[in-house]
Amino acid sequence: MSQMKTLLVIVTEAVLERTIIDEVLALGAKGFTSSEARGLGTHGMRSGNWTVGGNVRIEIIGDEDLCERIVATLHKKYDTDYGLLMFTCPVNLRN
Amino acid sequence: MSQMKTLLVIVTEAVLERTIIDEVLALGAKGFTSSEARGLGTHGMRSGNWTVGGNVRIEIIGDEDLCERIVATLHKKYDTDYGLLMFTCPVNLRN
Amino acid sequence: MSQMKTLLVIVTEAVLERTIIDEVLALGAKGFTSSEARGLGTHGMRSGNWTVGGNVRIEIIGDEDLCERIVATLHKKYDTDYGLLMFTCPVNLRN
Amino acid sequence: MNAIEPVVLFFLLGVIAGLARSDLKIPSAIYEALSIFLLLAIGLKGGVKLAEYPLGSLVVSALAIVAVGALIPLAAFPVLRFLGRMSRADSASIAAHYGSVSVVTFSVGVALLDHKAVSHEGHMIVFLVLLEFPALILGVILARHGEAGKTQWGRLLHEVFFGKSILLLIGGLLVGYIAGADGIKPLDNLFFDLFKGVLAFFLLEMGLVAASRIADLRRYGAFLITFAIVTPILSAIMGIFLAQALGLSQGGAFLLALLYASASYIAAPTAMRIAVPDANPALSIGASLGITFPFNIFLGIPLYWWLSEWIYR
Amino acid sequence: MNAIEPVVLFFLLGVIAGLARSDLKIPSAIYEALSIFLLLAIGLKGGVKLAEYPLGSLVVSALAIVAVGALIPLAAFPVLRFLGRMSRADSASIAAHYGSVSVVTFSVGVALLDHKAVSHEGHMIVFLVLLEFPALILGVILARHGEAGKTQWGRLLHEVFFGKSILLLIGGLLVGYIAGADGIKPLDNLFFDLFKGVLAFFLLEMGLVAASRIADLRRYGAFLITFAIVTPILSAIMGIFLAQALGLSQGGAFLLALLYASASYIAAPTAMRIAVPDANPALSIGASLGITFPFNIFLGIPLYWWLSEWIYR
Amino acid sequence: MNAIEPVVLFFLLGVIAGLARSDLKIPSAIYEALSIFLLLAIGLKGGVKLAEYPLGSLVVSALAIVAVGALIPLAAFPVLRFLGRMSRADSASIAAHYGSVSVVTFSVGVALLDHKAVSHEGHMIVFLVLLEFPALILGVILARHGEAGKTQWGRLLHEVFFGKSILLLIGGLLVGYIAGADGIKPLDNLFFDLFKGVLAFFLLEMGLVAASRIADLRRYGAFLITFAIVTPILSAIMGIFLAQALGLSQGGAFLLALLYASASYIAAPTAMRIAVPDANPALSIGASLGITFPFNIFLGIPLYWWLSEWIYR
Ligand SMILES: Nc1ncnc2c1ncn2[C@@H]1O[C@H](COP(=O)(O)O)[C@@H](O)[C@H]1O
Ligand SMILES: Nc1ncnc2c1ncn2[C@@H]1O[C@H](COP(=O)(O)O)[C@@H](O)[C@H]1O
Ligand SMILES: Nc1ncnc2c1ncn2[C@@H]1O[C@H](COP(=O)(O)O)[C@@H](O)[C@H]1O
Ligand code: NA
Ligand code: NA
Ligand code: NA
Repeated sequence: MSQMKTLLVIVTEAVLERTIIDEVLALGAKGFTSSEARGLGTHGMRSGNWTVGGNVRIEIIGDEDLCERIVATLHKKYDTDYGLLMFTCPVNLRN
Repeated sequence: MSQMKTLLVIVTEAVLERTIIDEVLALGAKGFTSSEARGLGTHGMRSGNWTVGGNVRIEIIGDEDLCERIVATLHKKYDTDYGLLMFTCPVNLRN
Repeated sequence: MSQMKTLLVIVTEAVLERTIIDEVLALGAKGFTSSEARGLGTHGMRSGNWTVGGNVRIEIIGDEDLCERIVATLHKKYDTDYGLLMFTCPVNLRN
Repeated sequence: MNAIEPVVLFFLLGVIAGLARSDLKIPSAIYEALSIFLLLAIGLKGGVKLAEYPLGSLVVSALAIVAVGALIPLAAFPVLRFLGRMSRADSASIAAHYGSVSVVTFSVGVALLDHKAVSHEGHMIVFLVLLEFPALILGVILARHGEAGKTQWGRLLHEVFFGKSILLLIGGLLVGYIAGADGIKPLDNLFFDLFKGVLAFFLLEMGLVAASRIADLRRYGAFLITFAIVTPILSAIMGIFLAQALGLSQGGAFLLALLYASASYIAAPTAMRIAVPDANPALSIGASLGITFPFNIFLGIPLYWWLSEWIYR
Repeated sequence: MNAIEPVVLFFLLGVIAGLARSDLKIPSAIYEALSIFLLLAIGLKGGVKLAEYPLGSLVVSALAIVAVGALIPLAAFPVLRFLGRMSRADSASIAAHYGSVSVVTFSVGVALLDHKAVSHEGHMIVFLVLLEFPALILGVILARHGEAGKTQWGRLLHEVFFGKSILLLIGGLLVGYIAGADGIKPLDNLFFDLFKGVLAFFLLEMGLVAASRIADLRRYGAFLITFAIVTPILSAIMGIFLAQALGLSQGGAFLLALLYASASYIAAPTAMRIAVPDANPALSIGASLGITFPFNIFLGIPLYWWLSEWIYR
Repeated sequence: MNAIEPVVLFFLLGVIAGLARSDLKIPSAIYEALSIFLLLAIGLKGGVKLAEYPLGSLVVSALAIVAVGALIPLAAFPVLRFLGRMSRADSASIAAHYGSVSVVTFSVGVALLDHKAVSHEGHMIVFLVLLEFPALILGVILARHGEAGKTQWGRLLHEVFFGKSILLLIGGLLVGYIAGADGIKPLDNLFFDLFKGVLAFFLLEMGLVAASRIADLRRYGAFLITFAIVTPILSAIMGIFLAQALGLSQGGAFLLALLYASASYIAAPTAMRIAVPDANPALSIGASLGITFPFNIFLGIPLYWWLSEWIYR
């Protein structure tokens, strides 16, 4: 009832939500949790309306391995041109 | 001004929000933070409208002990029949 | 492509969002991610409508140092009078 | 275009947008507000009309309509369980969805009658509300039959009466009844004049949602698809004959057919989620929203109308 | 039903749903949109009416109304502080809430006058806006009196003038004033015709919120409950006599009574949160929203109307 | 006030609130709902009008208007690239924004014509839709010219046709065309009567957004500011002369001027974000929303109207 897993958090532009989720599932993730967010980063303020677009915050729990693959893929394909932030952290999955 | 605590994150069906929060407070939690979420897991896509229902993401900061009790209770009562994800991670409470 | 950083999560009253973000950026943060939240704590239920006001959940990724400075400043200026929760946790920044 | 209301075109637009994976989406806050609006408006309209009738005269029709309506889940359950080889919980939950009604399908039917300038009994909305109860309660009984009494009846009844959809329908009904046509007049501009426009907007969203369900269809297999088309047709026929026996007008018969034929996707899913949590909601919502709802909107409504003309001529 | 507007039934529905712990909730985005709508619409209506009067003629009434209105927080503060034994900050914050006004209560009053076909002075809305200022400013002065000058007056004034509620009221007022009845005509369909329907929707939400506050009541004790009922009654009486002295019509007197009697729960909470952060917002919002608002809606409005009839006959 | 529509005052109110750092904000769900409403309503209106004309008669005008419209991005690109020394990607993206159109600016123009009781050709809305395509496609070609063919044309075309703004416009157009004025009549209360009120609400939000962009202006430098004012003026003049050559009415000429003069901030940003991701969206949105939009609303509209009067007299 307690397994060490990796939590990967991805913050990116809402316009990419479907694209990123498709990638993540194709790479083998078994699930995700996403929610609306706003933010500021190197790509400027993202305040979330039709005009400027907001961010989406996606959480994926999986093996370290899976998270590595996701990070590598997204980094290569989207990091230069889109607002994208990724961080990982070890967590205990409790069910 | 820095205390080691456990962060427990619960992702579950929005329809259960009030029920789960009542349980959590009854078990002794002093607070919680909740927000809307969407997601995919073993119980299928939860995209968040009246028809399909969304998820809620609940964060509780407390002692390891409390989090264990919450995990055990929710696991027993809701895990088989409802979408439910729980994970914990040690954090530093800063106030 | 993997750097140890500190994740600082601040949960506070939505009415303070702009004020806190101004402080955080003035102290040197390079970005933030924020989203709507509800919650309960020592300052009572914050359910998020015009009347009661909701919470905002702000995430900042930065050096430990920066996070310490933010925690100290916010603690001094806002902790007694406003709902405020801060916790930190080490994460791997992946881009 | 003869028997199809223009609002249905918005449903089609939504389906196309969804299938084409457009980035169009109706924010969920708006969807909820539209739902609240529709339920309140229907309740108000029914309440105002109800105030014009002697309540007592409805009792017999109401009892008959509820009793016959209860046959739908009772007949659907063994079909699902033995013909479809589904689990007890799933069979019961799906049966409850088909015994229950769809407020939006009903609204499209009312819009069609307005369009055709065909009148109908104002109290149909009362039957709409009443039909929710036997369906949901039978669903639980069927699911739990033979088990130790672990059903949380209190919580279920609470859910049925105070769940948002029934609460808004009954609440609107009472407000309309108490305030009467005159008292409601200042609200007409919002609740009645905008009704069809809001319905169009809502159908746009329903189309988007239905499209996302269509992809799941093959997973359910031919049995469930057939079930989701045959059940409404048989239920509708039953409704028209009952309406004739009760002396309703043709408009009323058409609407009763539609009530019987439609399957719930608001009240029933929430109530079943709590009362029969071991049922898989993807099956019941997929069938009712992915197949029965579009079937009723596009083919069922013209068909039931045609049947009612045929039987009533 | 004579002195109660049908829209009040929506408030009752909300209260019942809330107390019954229904899962009904108005999404907060909708609640905000409705608030913006109501404030803008009231401002526009006031602005259009204002354009028909010579502005100068209002100055004397306005000064008198503001001066007398300032007596409410000034009288409430010592009562709270010494009779209620509350902290200086809490006393000041609650006093400011009761000196300020409730736009929704005012709207229900206007709806009642429309319903009764009783006319009133169009510029009451100007007084509504003006009354916010002395209340909030006095609240801060009372809270800070005798302390080192650490009040952020700049930020407070900014908050009062550019806080969303005052900004929308004054903005609507100016737009209505500049554009005049003719210029606003294309907007009538949205802002005026739908006003009452939106108010009904809003009251539904207010009922849900008030119900969630009622549970807190016993925590405040008998003193605060008594305060929250007696203060509006006394303020209303003061309002009617002042209106008579200023030569307002009976409709105007009733509305002035309602302005004095109502307590803020939009502008004041936000302003006080920033200006007097050491006050406990649960107390002031609990009293104004959980007691005074429902009291005014259900009992106060008929009572003040009856008082105005009695004094004006 | 003569040539300015009252709805523009709401834009001004939004700008003031934004510059004053008011806490007023329109929830994003509401903003999206208003956008959907405006696009659908415009499409419906266009479709209904279109059903009254023989479609064939439009082909020549449409071709001419699209061909001349394509000159805008083609001319803007070298100016941005060589005079403004901007990157290829940025130049192409900005050029596409200015070749594309602003539905809200167009709506304010239509509101002005209504206000002045000046008629116009109903099919202008068709041109609005058509003008999106060359602009966006040219944007991509200009950005990619001389590069290996890594453009995802499929995805771009999908984005253009099924992106929410074009989809709603075309969808509304088709529904209006199929249902005709009679079929749409039950929806008039929502989509047509409320149009101006919703536009006012929307402009309030646009003002808030534009204010937040104004702060960025100095970062873009004098070149981009000049570009964002001169481009619409030249485009508008081109539009009026073309309209005269095509035999459009003065109202039509004014609207064509406005279409050419306006820059997109809904369809283009999303499409360019996907097709030319290496362009900096802050530049194109800043120019179109922070400068060109307010310029058109406040100064451009009266100017183009005056030009059309002058050329058509
Ligand atoms: N230092 C940071 N802390 C927290 N969130 C960040 C940080 N930097 C960027 N973000 C988030 O990541 C998104 C994309 O970042 P960027 O690619 O830097 O624009 C931003 O819009 C923020 O929501
Ligand atoms: N691997 C995962 N990573 C992140 N979130 C997940 C994952 N699996 C499930 N979830 C979330 O937990 C909810 C319930 O999960 P389940 O019970 O598996 O359906 C889902 O709707 C998701 O929001
Ligand atoms: N133990 C806790 N766990 C999670 N969130 C909390 C906890 N305590 C407080 N919070 C959040 O922090 C906000 C402010 O807390 P407080 O200052 O204690 O009222 C609350 O409204 C909650 O959203
Ligand atoms: Na049924
Ligand atoms: Na008052
Ligand atoms: Na253009």
